[in-house]
Amino acid sequence: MVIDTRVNLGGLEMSTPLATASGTFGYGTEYAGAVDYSCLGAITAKGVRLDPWPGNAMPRHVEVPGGLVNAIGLQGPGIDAFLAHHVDEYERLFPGGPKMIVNIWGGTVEEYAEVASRLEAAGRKSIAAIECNVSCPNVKAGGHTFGHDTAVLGRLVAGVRAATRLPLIVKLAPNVGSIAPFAQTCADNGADAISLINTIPAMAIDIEKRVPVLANKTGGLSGRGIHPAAVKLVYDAHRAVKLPVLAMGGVYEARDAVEFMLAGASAVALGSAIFSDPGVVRKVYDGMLEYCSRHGFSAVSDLTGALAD
Amino acid sequence: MVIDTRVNLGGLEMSTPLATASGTFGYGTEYAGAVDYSCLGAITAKGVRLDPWPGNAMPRHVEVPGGLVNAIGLQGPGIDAFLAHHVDEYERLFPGGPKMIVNIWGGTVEEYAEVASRLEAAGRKSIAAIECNVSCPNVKAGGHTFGHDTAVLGRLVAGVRAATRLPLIVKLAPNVGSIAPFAQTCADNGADAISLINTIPAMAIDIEKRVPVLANKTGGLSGRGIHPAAVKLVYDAHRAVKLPVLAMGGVYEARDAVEFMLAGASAVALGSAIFSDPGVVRKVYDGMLEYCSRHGFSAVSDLTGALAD
Amino acid sequence: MFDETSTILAHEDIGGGYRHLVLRSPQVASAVAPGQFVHIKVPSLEQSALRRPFSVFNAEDGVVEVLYKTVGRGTAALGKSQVDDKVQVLGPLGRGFPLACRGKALLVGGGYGVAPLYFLARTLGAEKCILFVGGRTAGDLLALDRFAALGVDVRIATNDGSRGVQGFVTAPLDEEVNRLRAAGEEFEFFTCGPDGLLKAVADRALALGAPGWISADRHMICGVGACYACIQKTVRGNARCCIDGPVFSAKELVW
Amino acid sequence: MFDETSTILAHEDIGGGYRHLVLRSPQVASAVAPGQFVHIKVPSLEQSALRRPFSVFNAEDGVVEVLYKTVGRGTAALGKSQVDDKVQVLGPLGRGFPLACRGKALLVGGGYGVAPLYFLARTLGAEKCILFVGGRTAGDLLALDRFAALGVDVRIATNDGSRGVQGFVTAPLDEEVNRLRAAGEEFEFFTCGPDGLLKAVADRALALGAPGWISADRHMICGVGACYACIQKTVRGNARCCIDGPVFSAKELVW
Ligand SMILES: Cc1cc2nc3c(=O)[nH]c(=O)nc-3n(C[C@H](O)[C@H](O)[C@H](O)COP(=O)(O)OP(=O)(O)OC[C@H]3O[C@@H](n4cnc5c(N)ncnc54)[C@H](O)[C@@H]3O)c2cc1C
Ligand SMILES: Cc1cc2nc3c(=O)[nH]c(=O)nc-3n(C[C@H](O)[C@H](O)[C@H](O)COP(=O)(O)OP(=O)(O)OC[C@H]3O[C@@H](n4cnc5c(N)ncnc54)[C@H](O)[C@@H]3O)c2cc1C
Ligand SMILES: Cc1cc2nc3c(=O)[nH]c(=O)nc-3n(C[C@H](O)[C@H](O)[C@H](O)COP(=O)(O)O)c2cc1C
Ligand SMILES: Cc1cc2nc3c(=O)[nH]c(=O)nc-3n(C[C@H](O)[C@H](O)[C@H](O)COP(=O)(O)O)c2cc1C
Ligand code: FES
Ligand code: FES
Repeated sequence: MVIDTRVNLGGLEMSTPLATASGTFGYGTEYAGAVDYSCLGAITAKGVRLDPWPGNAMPRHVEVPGGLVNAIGLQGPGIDAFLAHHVDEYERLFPGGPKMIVNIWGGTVEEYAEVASRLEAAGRKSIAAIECNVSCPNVKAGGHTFGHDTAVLGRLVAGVRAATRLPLIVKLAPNVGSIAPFAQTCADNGADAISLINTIPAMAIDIEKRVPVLANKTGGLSGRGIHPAAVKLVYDAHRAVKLPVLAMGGVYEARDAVEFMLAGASAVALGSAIFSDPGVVRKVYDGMLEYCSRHGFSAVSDLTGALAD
Repeated sequence: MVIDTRVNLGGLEMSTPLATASGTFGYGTEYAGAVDYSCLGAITAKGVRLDPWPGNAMPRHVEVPGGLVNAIGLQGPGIDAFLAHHVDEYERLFPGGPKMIVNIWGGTVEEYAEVASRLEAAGRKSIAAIECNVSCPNVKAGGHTFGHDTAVLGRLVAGVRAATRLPLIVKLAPNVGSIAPFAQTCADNGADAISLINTIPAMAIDIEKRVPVLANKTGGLSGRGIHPAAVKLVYDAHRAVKLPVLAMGGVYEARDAVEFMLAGASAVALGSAIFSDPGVVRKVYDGMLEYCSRHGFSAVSDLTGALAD
Repeated sequence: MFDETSTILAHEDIGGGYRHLVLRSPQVASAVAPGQFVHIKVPSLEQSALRRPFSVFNAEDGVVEVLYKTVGRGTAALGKSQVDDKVQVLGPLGRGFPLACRGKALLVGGGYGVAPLYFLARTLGAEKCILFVGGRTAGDLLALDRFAALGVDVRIATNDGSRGVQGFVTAPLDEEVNRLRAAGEEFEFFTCGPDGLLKAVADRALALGAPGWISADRHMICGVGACYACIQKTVRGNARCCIDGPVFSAKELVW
Repeated sequence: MFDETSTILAHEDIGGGYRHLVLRSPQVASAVAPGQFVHIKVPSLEQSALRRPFSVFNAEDGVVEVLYKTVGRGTAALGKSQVDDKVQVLGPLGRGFPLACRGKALLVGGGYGVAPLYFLARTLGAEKCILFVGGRTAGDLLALDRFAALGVDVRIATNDGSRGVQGFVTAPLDEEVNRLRAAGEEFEFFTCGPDGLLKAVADRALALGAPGWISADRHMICGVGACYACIQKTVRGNARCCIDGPVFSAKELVW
């Protein structure tokens, strides 16, 4: 059986259901040689903002059972250098390669909107969608509050929507009592899709030195251990709104990706797993196809929400 | 060095800083023989409500990387049978044993208050504190909403407070944008302590059968993997309010318990780790004492919030 | 109940996907009764992994034996443990079989379900017992040599007829029941195995008014009655398989 | 860059808490240059564990060698891997040492810091190099036999005087620098080791106006430049140790 691997994520046409998660895959070029790009329908660039941003002090991460806690703090070169340098290099290395989702952030609605409109105005071939990060736990002045107040979120989504016609994905915070109102706010304000989940706020303490391990004190938990929490949020979001969901959080095996699809995701992003094993991209892709043929799905997109009851 | 192991958790005098987490230690007697009770300052009974409650259908749990997802659904015999049968047996088996914290829940403020006042009225020697569960993700009609709305939470805490003079601990939900307002609400309404964290809402899907694994569809994630998220919440709560914190979530080693204390906990509860290894109680206790002597702490209670900066 | 640090004395692949695990566990061995189980911490699984429950196949002279089938990641990982490795064994756990029996003890087992029946037969006395054992094929029949050495009368049925009569184990069972009833002899049922088999035996016990002792498998977390994960419905409501069972009377069970 | 499934050819405890790991990794071996590193997936750690970065000690004939110290759970777990086990090796990674040197190459190493310096010496040619190596005690000095076999002039200092001169390695280094300057000879510094040593060498390079090549260790996640975890401050801002380094010019570094 030939399986149709194409999925449509709110207008973003992906050749496969797999993407990479923002911040775990640089600007798309760094893993050349180790990751099989033919399995990816999209890559997501690291968070981009208007101006250059230094990120947090070191240490920026710590390994924990089941994953890692990071507080990179969104270091980035700003939109101009991103377009001039990183997008150029990506298009040079992967001329017909996976589409690029650009993850954006800022301190104000205006900043977000400005980045979005500059991305569209740039008219770059690879740039196919915008992911609006309203949920990074590592930047105090940044997106954090946007993700926890539906009124503020609504204004942000509407503002960015007005600034671009590119498919607009909103990346929501996982630490909410119920995801439904946030998903609904995205739908109501013109988002094309939502992505879930960002890292879960977390912390590690060096008990010998009696200080937080991270210079930023707290960070975000990603990796294997967060997967069951992510599945729940994707499931809830899928049932709450019609928007397609890009699911991420602790995908290490094909079964994790299939689980996300069945819970309601339209596409799945790999993040921390790539750090441990760049080969995971190929393995997850192959395993998803194997699952589809074994269960008689002729299109991967048919997995979305396909629970038996 | 002789280390003073006593801690005071909002009026609950514990002979050691260790407790067991509600729902993981039955009614305190089940692990007799396998757990070293002399290391425990308190045990927490499984959730008690006014009337008997059947809990959820099977399956009620699933193992996941880093822990488990459960949806037991608070099966219990109701307050009368609890007092007549379970408390009796506990006092018979452990006459001078660890104090009992009774975890309570209900559908209304009145139900919570009624359970609390009946517990106090019973005048049982072992019953030393009440833990008000406002955050169980597994009962729809139950405490869930109490934990996500500060106004509702305030009324609940005030209502239970009026019903009992026993030390009142409020167990908060982990899936909130910021724990501070919830902790503050507890303080403002007369709680003596807070406990953190309850399980994180989660889900697992059986991809072969294409159904949620749990009969309840979703459940709560506990175990090793949630520890870094719990440390962050304890740290935030400790800095937000003066109330002492009973910390729990993924303690498997002494270092995890010390981490909680340094983050601001006054006492630490062991939960899922006991399932894998009942000996963990002794190991964590010994390890904490070893840590105290190595770092020159003559009282375990001095660890609370003792970060270097 | 002990959480005993036990040493593996032998650990053999006995074919058909089964392994025979022999542990030096003097405390558990001296306290355990037939039908009870142990909760084993699989050494090579990650620290947070749950334990795995297994019936005690035999306990004698400080030694506990288990027969288990490799079905998933826990049993696969357990299979890699070697002689002299240490294993934490929590037990004895649960309510086992009654140790007295009026008349004949009809033991009915399938797969690893014969494990507790062997220990039971040894305790009741071989002469009181008849073992009815079924499987898809001859390879599924476990520990027949051990039952034979005990002197237990064994009746076999396999689906493919490769050993014993062809068909289900209920055929030779019904035959024996009819013989006993015709002879006016008393009997009780003791069974462990797949749910279908348990139900078939329970139905017969109820229909015939004979005592039926059913050992049920339920997924467990704690194994000691503390978590309420392992629910078996009974006429008295939700019971815990790990402490109210695993052996239930056919009369109590709600299917 | 390859993520090569490599086979362990040898894996020996060489004393002092160090191990010598020899891997068949033909792709990495043929592409790697001195000062570059590999990112190793430790086989027995859980699936989600991060990789561990190690400098390449030598690469020849399809074989990659690593010298590592057991310091935590990853290196402890790696130490349990045996000959013929498979290991995923991601590499070659990072920017290594420049492969040309005006005048003498003064290699300054401490601990496992000598590892990349050996590969460098082999590449630059032994006659161009002097190795200055320090340690607390004689047991901390690694791979001296290998340097000797190459024909490298080796100057040793130990804190306890158990081998070479007593004191810090900067003493024989400064002596040689003075000699070279007096003779009007050119030289460059190449160093890898603890931060204190790197700083001492960088200070000398800057003070003397000589090129200084400093290999810095920073904790890493990805090892390929994708995550921005491994920051080294430089005059141009935050650089990534894994791809902008690990070798930096003394002039770029901000301490
Ligand atoms: C009282 C009792 C006695 C048992 N006695 C035996 C025995 O003597 N020999 C034997 O081979 N097996 C026995 N079992 C079943 C045995 O516990 C499971 O086969 C084993 O737990 C499977 O673990 P796994 O990791 O390989 O399977 P997985 O399917 O990977 O396990 C996933 C989870 O499900 C649980 N699980 C899976 N299957 C079962 C099952 N059938 N029963 C209970 N839990 C299960 C596991 O414990 C684990 O928590 C018994 C079960 C119970 C409850
Ligand atoms: C470019 C580079 C080259 C290196 N070359 C060598 C070498 O040739 N020989 C050698 O013995 N060691 C080398 N190291 C250090 C080596 O990576 C660490 O000793 C190792 O990662 C420790 O892992 P662990 O799990 O045993 O320690 P743990 O302390 O348990 O590790 C916890 C985490 O911290 C990281 N970590 C701990 N120490 C270091 C360190 N010094 N540098 C970077 N990350 C660290 C680990 O990778 C892991 O993610 C090098 C490091 C870098 C960055
Ligand atoms: C090192 C690191 C950096 C990240 N940076 C970003 C970021 O810039 N923007 C963003 O929206 N998410 C960021 N994330 C979150 C991931 O995109 C993803 O949502 C999260 O890691 C969960 O997926 P995982 O468990 O597969 O890693 C980052 C995660 C990690 C581990
Ligand atoms: C099987 C199970 C049952 C639980 N039942 C309750 C309960 O009745 N009331 C409650 O407040 N918390 C309950 N919890 C949550 C625990 O008390 C604890 O908050 C949580 O498991 C985190 O700690 P841990 O990771 O150490 O297990 C339960 C947890 C588990 C695993
Ligand atoms: S397994 Fe915990 S009550 Fe039975
Ligand atoms: S380790 Fe990821 S950028 Fe260097």
